[in-house]
This record gives sequence, structure tokens and C-alpha cells, in this order.
Amino acid sequence: MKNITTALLTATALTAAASTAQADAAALSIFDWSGYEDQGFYGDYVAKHGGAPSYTYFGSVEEAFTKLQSGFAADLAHPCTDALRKWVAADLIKPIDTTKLSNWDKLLPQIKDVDGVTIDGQTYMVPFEWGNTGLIYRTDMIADDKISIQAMASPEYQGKIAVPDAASSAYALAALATGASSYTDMSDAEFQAASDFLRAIHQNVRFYWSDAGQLDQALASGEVVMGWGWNQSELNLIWNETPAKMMRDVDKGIATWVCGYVHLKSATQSDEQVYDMLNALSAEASGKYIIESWGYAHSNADAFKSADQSLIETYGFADVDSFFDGSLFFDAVTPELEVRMLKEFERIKAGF
Amino acid sequence: MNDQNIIEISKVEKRFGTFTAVSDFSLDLKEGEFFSLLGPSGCGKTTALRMIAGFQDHDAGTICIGGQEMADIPANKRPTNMVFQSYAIFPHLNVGDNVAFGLRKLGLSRAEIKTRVADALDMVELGGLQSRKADELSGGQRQRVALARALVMRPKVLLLDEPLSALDKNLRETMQLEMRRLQQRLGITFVMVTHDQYEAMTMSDRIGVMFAGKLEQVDKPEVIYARPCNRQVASFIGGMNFLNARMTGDGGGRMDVDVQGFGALTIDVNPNVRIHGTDLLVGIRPEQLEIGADRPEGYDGYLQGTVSDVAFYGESVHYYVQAPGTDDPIAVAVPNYFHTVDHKRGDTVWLGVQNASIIDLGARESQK
Amino acid sequence: MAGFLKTEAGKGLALSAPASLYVGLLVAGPLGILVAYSFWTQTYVDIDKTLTWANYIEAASDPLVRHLMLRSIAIAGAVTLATVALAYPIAYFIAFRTQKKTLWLLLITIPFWSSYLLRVFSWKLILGFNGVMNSALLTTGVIDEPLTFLLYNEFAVVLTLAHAWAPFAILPIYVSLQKVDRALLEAATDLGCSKLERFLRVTLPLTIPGIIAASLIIFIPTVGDYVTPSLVGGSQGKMIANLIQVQFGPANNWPLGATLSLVAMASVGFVAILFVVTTTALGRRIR
Amino acid sequence: MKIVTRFPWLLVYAIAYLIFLYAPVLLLPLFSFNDGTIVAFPMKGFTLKWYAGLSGQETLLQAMVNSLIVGLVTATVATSLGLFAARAYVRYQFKGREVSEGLVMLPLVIPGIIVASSMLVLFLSMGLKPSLTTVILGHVFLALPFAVSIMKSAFDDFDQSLEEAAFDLGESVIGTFRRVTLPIVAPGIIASLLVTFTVSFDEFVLAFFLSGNQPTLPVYIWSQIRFPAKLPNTLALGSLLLLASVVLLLTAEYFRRRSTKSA
Repeated sequence: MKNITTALLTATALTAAASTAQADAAALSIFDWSGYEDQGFYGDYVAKHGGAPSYTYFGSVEEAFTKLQSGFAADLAHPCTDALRKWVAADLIKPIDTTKLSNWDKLLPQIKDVDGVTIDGQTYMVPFEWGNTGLIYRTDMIADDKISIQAMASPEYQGKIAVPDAASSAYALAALATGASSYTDMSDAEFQAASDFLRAIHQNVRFYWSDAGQLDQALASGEVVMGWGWNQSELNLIWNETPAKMMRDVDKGIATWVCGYVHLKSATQSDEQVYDMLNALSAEASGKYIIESWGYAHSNADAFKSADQSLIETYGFADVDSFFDGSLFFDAVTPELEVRMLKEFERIKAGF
Repeated sequence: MNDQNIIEISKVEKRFGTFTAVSDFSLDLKEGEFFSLLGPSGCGKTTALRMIAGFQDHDAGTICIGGQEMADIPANKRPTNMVFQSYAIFPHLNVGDNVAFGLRKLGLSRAEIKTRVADALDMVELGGLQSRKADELSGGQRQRVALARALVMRPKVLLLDEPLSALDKNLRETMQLEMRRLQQRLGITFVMVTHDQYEAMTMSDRIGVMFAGKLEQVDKPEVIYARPCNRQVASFIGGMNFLNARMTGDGGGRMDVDVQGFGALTIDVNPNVRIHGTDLLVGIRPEQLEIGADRPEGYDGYLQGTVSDVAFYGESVHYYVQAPGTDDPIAVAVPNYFHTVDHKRGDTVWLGVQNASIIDLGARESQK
Repeated sequence: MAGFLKTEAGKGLALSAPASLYVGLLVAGPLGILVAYSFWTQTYVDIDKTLTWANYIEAASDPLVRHLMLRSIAIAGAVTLATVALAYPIAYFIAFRTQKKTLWLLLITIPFWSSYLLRVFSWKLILGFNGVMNSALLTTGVIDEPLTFLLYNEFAVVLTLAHAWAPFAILPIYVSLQKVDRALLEAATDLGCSKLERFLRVTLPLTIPGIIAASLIIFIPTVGDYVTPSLVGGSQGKMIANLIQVQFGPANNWPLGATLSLVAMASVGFVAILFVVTTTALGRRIR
Repeated sequence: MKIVTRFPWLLVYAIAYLIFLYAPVLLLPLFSFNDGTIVAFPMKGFTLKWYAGLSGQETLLQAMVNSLIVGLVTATVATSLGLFAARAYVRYQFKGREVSEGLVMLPLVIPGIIVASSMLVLFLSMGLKPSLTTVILGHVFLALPFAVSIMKSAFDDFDQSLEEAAFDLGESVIGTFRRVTLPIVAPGIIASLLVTFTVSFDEFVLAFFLSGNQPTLPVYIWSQIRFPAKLPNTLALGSLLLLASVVLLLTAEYFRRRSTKSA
């Protein structure tokens, strides 16, 4: 937690100093989550253009999609892979010219192949950060050998678990729990099994969290003993000295998400400036910064070598390869399945 | 006062939807005259005043002020100023600024405005209160400010809408005299709307009595008191006993009538319309009746009845006498200076009346 | 035209037109579009503009919609009832039992000049597992285990909203109490009413317009609230507006969202009219 | 006249109710001084760092500026529209007055999400992209009922003969409005400006739907609440806002009381 605060203070100090920077730098508009305006993420861009781009914030990828489809314009946006198919279908984004990316070869190969980073052979996204969604649990309340996704359905934990208020995350959890062959293209029977699992754990759900802080605080206070959440939450708890960790056993089920930057069709700035930013974001220095200061995994493979190894150990990114092999990726779900998931999830949450 | 007409109003009419507020309103006012429009509330007198001021358009007829037709001239361009019933003292301005409000539009110099404001305030005896705020003024002071604010504009006609109704009785009487004196000194025409007959009578040169949108009678106060033209006017000005009568003889000017209860009398009537056999309504003022336990001497008509009620008013006592042949008890007012008369309920008394006290109020069919 | 503008009606219309036109346009325009959308269909990222009843059929046949609608109305009803019932004595106190009316009115409005989101968040701090309430109860030894029924359920939604709408209930009721002629109360006492009878037979019926105004101001927006349920409602507190929000957001199914909005408005309108009619009738029956 | 308190329980209830009203609000300032990111008892140390940290947060300050702009424009437009409408309602009898009055009050009773979503659709179909302008348009709509009701009560006390007096003293229609009407209803206008400003400043749902790349403060706070590490900053900001609102509305109350006195 101290790290983040320091980083934020540094960043804001930098921002304040840069307020006189060239207007040219700020002409590049980025549609992003709040927090990613941190200048440590794109130092090369600041060095070259003398300032930061301008940021517009969204709260969720869905909200971003609605706004973009309504005609909202920006140069770059920051969605995650599972949303990309829809974005492409809605004709919102341009393919990425990988030859213009100076760091393309240094990016983790597994991540470059994720469905969503590339769709139908075209590259649409420059992956930036990735991380895990997994089961975070209180180590003092549940023994390591007793923990499993299936345990979420156990009557023992009534009112003691938390699940994300997002259909895709919930179904990823259910797919892992029920052993579905493919998360992105479940068969009817698999979908039914996954839905049944979500129904089963609904009885135990204390709340469906919509902000990560809600999960962190509930875990810290012992209000819930386990919850499906992001690795960011695990870190938060570690920083707050709460005995909790993420279940990182790939056999028991863990998911990986990848988010990155896409070149919007509504972009108005030159390709050169856009790719300057993309290169800055994917640079090794950026990766080192985000790993050390934010605890997120970065797409640049070199960054893992230059970053503080003890931190990487703590964060659980040490063995990237074996990790990727067994983990479920948040690929773009087929449109029909997505509609079914959304609909069914609403019913499940309402107790139907 | 001279004989020049300052206001000439001819056949003015005002309707609100289907309701006719003022109809067939014609009136000429002389320069320097103090004129009162008197009538009960809702009779249209305020509407008439507001039409002169320009706050209300009229639907028919003409209004001329100083010989100029006013139809297309808005209120802010008319040579009239108004004292409002609520006084309308601007609450955000002090006394001096209130009085100077209109002057500031005239393009006068600062010094000139200052002098005129000071003069106007002196005139209403408020000198030195210039910096008072509106909410620090008493009712009488507010009235004076309103007066000064209007008069400082040197209007040809000053319009006053119930200017004294918000004041208590003593203050009202003082202000009546003061305003009358001020008007006479300035020689400006005042048109005042009031529902108070005593106020109208003490202040005015002439009174116009209005009922239901119609100007019923316009005349000097003493004439309206002595010779009201009909029952409505009579009932609104002073007390009045109404009695039925019938013409028993023809002739010019004085005629014989048979007055209910009192019998045959000879009175002044309108010679053109009254003929033998006409049913008349006549009025007798309570103070013009004599009352006695014995039949009083030297009266033209007599009536015997029973005292049904006694009302003590301080300066006078009113007896209500029920007599055979009359519908309502007849009111008699007796001055209280010597306590010479003292009748009680149930006493049998005599009433006496002079011919000259009988007022012809017109044919009976036309009135209620 | 110039002549018309000089008349009372003309001046009135001319002066009020900007405001009513503004509201009229912004009410009529969106409503029209909402209606149009409700007859269209979403096909992945595009809109199929073939007119169809499908959305309405779906909304009518889906038990989830009915369930959430009924729960929303029930929660909004509970919020309204709780807020008005809690607010009435305060309004009564301010109107009849204190001289410092302005001070009290100020006191009850000041808390609502903070951000609504932060206030809702505060409730989580109070009701949470390690929140103020549980901490206090644990420290004083009243309980051994933190209470879990305080947060993430309908109760928390009702409590939070009853707090949020408090001034909107107190003010209209206070105004209607303030208008009650004190002589009427004395007359009722004079005619032999006890204090309670006097309240039930005179004060209460006379303040029904205030109660109706307060109830509508609270009930209607509450049905449409989705922020509060998503923050403190937990797994059981979701309302119809959350479902609508999902259609306009993650599900990206605007036609269904529009249909649900219209169905919600119609239901709310129906319940509101029913409420006004029955309350007025009840008020008339008091003799 | 002294009212004898016959039911002391009513006073007791009133005080209890006040505690209920104030409890959540007073927590904000309390925890804004807490030296820790997890908001729970027992509190850690006392710190001012969350307040100090506010000054460096450019995006947050920009959001505040956006909210100020939206609030000020909304307050001005809504109050002007409300001023004219209220004057018409109080002073003139005309056909459709009740309809118009009812219409203007409608925004109070239409569920926020419905107004917000349909307005977004309307504005987009008109070619208006989400921006501060659309937020303002939405907020004016929402603030209008408040402006109209406040201005109506301001005009209720207004003696119409004041305007007539000014007109009678030679002022023009516009001059009368400027020199008499405006100064006299000024306290009402100020109260209306402050209340509509507050309504806009605290509005979330419409702003969330209608704002483009310039978030208003409530929208920003919403995104902040999702990040536990930023929470104390938000609390500090919320406390400052609360303080500012109290000052603003006390001023409004002061002016309102002055207007009642002079009427």
C-alpha cells in the first residue's frame, strides 16, 4: 500500500509539473480506467512529446463500449480481451500494425496469441497488463488443503463468499469449477452445469462485488472467507498484513485476464503519435515500473528479468510459462453465449 | 379650484370575461378638485381609478387627461401618479431613494433631485428621515412617503387608492385633515377611492357614489347626504329609514303623498315623473325624527309605536320603534347631551316628522 | 399577436413557456424515443428497426421482471412508509412544539448537502461487518459475533433510502401541518375531542395532501434507484432499475431496456394513482 | 406565546432522529483524519495527509472545476427559467397554467435512470455528443422544479403594486423589472441559485450517463470509491465539500430570511 501511495504522490507531483507541457502531447486522447494516467507507465512518450496525453475515464468496459458506440471519440482505449470481438464487430477499432511496434517481439508470446489480442489473424490490441482472477481466501480460516473452487458451494460457508457482479467473471469461475471444455464456446450441457453451479453458490454469496475495495474490506474483516477476485486484491491484503492469498494451483482453477490498448477508428491524432504511445506503454521500463509499483504483471517479457525478483516472487509471477499453460484465459466469448450468460446471471442473482 | 376640466371620462366600460366591472362611466373633474369615488368593495371604483392611472385598459369609451386622449398612453407616460393602498414602499430602498425613484428617470441633476426630495419630505413632515429603511417606518410614515413619492413627480392628477384604510382610527382622522390641507395648498386634482363615507364626506369637494360598476350619483357631499338619488346611495351614506309611500295628488314640485305609518304629507318630488297613484320609496334620516312619550308638538306627520330595541352609541342613542303599518322598525337617533329622553323596550312612544325631512327616493317598482 | 401578449393570458403563457417547453421537450422527446426503441430489436451490435412486440412479450412473460418489479415496488413502498412514518413526528414537532422552526429545518437539511454517494458509502461504514455498529456492540460486549443482517439485504436498502429521503418527507408534511389553522384544533377540543381523537380526526385528514406529496416524491424515484441497491443491497437487494441498468450497460440491449423502463413507469404510475385515490378516499371517510 | 411542551417524548424523538440523520454524515470528516486506508474501528493515528494529497490530484480538481461550471450554468439557466415561470404562475391567470405548473414539476417524479437513459438517446439523435453541455441540459431539467417552487414562494410574498408604483413613477417595463422586481426577489433568486447549484453539484445518475470526457465530481467520486487505496482522499474531499455546502446553504438561508423580513 505504501508503494502505491508513494507512486501516486510522485505521479501527481509529476503531473502538476507537466501542466505547462506542450499542448501537442495532450492532444492524444486516451479512454481508460482511472489510475492509468500514471506517467511511470509511458515515460518514453513524456520524454519525446514533453507531456502526458489527456485521459478520459470509464468505470467499466461495457460503459466504454456504450459510449464509443454512441459516437464518443478518442485515439486509444484500454479494454480487455473478452470484450474485443464485440468492439471489432461494432467497427470501433483499427488493426494494429505490429511492424511499427518496437517492442512487439519482446512481448510474452502466450499473451500475443490470446483470442482477442488477435481475431481472425488480425492483431487488434497491444497487450499491456495482465493478471489473474482467482479464488482469494483467508489462510487463517481455511486450510490450504481444503481450499477449492467447489468449496464455495459448501454449506459450511453460507454468507461467507463473494463473487464478482459481472457475468463473464462469474461464468469463468463456473466453467473452471465444472470442468467445461471451453469457456468461450460452452455446449448447452456445459452451460447448464455452469449455471447450476452458480445457483448453488448463490445461497452462500454475501454479496456480488462491483468494486474491488468491497471484496478487500470484507476479506480483511473476515466478513467473507473467500472470494473470486483479482490479484490486485491479493496484493492489497498482503500490504495490509491480512493472512490471505490467491489459490494459485492451476489444477484447481485460476483464470488469466489480459488488457491492452486498441487504436480507435475515431482517432484524430497521427499514427506516429499513437504508436509512440503504444511503444512507450509496452517498453521494458514501463513494465518494470508497473510490476514494482503497482504489482500488476506486464506484457513485456524483459520487464520480468529487470524487475525486483523478490517482488515477482511475492506476486506469484515467477513461473510465467507453467502458469499460462493451465490457466483459463478470458477470451472473447461468442455473442450468442454472451447473451445467454448475461441473461442467466441476472436470474441467478435474483434467486431464480 | 378653477373651472377648467382636467379629466374628462366618457362612457367608459370595462369587462373581465363575462363580468362587467365598470359600465357607462362618465365623469368630468375640475382642476384642483378633491374628488372621491365612494362605494362598497367590488363596485368597480378601484378598476375605474386604475383605468385613469393606465394600469387597466378600457374596452369602450374615452379617457382624456389635460385634453389628451389616454387610450394609447401607458401608465408610466401619464401625467398622473398614484398612492397605493399598500403604499408600495420599495423595501430595498430607503426613504430618500423611494421618493427620488421617479425623479431619477427625468434626467435631473443630482442637486435638483436632492432639493426636490427634501422639499417633498418636508411637505409631508418627514424631513430628516431620508435614510430610514422601509421596514423601519410606521404605518403613518409609510403613507407619507407614498404621498411624497407621488407628489414629487408634480402630477396633474394624484390618484389615491384607499390611502388611509391601513391606518388606525385616530391617525386616519389626522391624515384626512392633513391631506385635505395639502391638496388645497398644492392645488392638484386628487382622485381618491374609498369605501368610508365619512372619509369621503370630510375630505372631498365632490363625491361619486358607485354601485355594481355604475356611477349612481355625483355631487357635493352635503347634497348627496340630503338628496340621495336612490335607495342604494341613501343606504350607503348615513343611516336611513325606508318607507313606502303613494302619491295622492298631482302638481309641480311639492306634492301630497301618503307615507306608510305617518299618513298624508306634502313633500318635494320630481315633478316630471311622479303622477297620481305612483308608489314611491321615501327615506327619513333617524336624526330627523322626534321621539317622545307624549305626542310632540309642531310636526307634520305622526306615528305611534312600541320601542323594540335600544342601542347606546355614546354621543347618541338609537331607538327602534315598531309601529303598526310599517314593515321594519323605524330607527330614531337622539343626541345624548342632556339625557332628556329615556325610553325602554316596550314603551309606547310617539314619533314626529317634518315634511322637509322626507326624501323622495324614486318609484318603488324600480328598487328593492 | 402583440395584442395577445398584452392580455393576462398572453403574458402568463409567454413567461411560463420557456420553462414548460423545455421540460415538455425533454420529457416528450426521450419518451418518444423510448417508445420507438421498445418496438425494435437488438441484434448483437446493431438495431433491427422492424416493429415488434417481442420486447413486451418478453417483459410480460419473464417471471424475473415481475419478481424484480414487485420487489422494487415493495421496497419503495417500505421506504416510503418508513420515511413518512419517521418524518411525521418530526414535522409535527417542528410545526407545533418548537419556536425555533428555521433552526430545526436547517438542522434536518444540513446532512443532505454532502454527496449522496458518500452518504450511501457511510452507511456501509456503519452497518458493515467491522463497521461502527458492530464495533460498538462488540466492544460493549452486547454481542460476541458481528451481526451480518445489518448490511447487504433489503433492510439496508430501506434504511439507507429512508435516510436519504428524510428531508423530502419532512418538508411537505411540515408545510401542510403549518397550514392547519390552530383555531380548528381548539374547536375540536371544544367539541369534546381528546388529544388523540383531535389528531386523528382533524390534524391527520388535513395533512393528507402533504403526506401524498411526500409519498410520491419518495416512492417514484425510489423505484428507479439502482445505485443504492448495488452498493448496499447485496445478493437479495437488487431492484428493477438494476436490470434496466444492465440492459443499457453490460447487456447492451437498449430495446429491452427501453421496454423495461416503460413497463416500470407504467407500473409506478399505476401504483401511484392507486395510492392517491385510496388515500384520498380514506381521508374522506374520517368523520 | 410560549408553547408548553406537554410531550417531552417528542423532543426526545426529535433528537434521536437528528442523530440518525447525522451519524453517516459525521463519519466522513472523522475518517478523513484517520491514518490508515481501511475504514474501520479502531482508528489509527491522526493525519492531515489525505487533505494535503488532494492538492496534487489534477484530475480530481479538474472534475471539481467541471462540476462548478455545470453547477453555475445550471443554476443560472434553471433560475432564470424558474423566475419567469414562477412570475407567470403567481401573477397571471391563463389557460393551461395548471398544466404548465404540473409539467414543470414532472422531473421530480420521473425515475432518474429513465430520464438519464432517454435523454442520452435524445441528445445523440440530435447530434449532441456527451459533454458538459449535455450534462447541463439534463441538470437544468432536474433543477427546474426546485427553481420554480422557490421562485414561486418568493413571488407569493411580492406586492404587485410595487411594480405598478415604479411604472406609475415613469419607469419602463424593463426598468421596473431591473430597479424593483429583481432587487426585491433577489433573496429568492440567490436561494434558488444555491439550491439548484447544490442539486446539480450532487447529481450522479444524469451526469454519469450524459458526461463525455469531462467527468463531474460525483462521477469521479464514483470511480474513486472503487479503489480502496484512494478512499481516504475521497473522504477528505467529501468533508471539504460538506463544509462548503454548509457555508453555501447557510448563506442561502440568511438571504431567504432577509427576504421574508422585508416582505
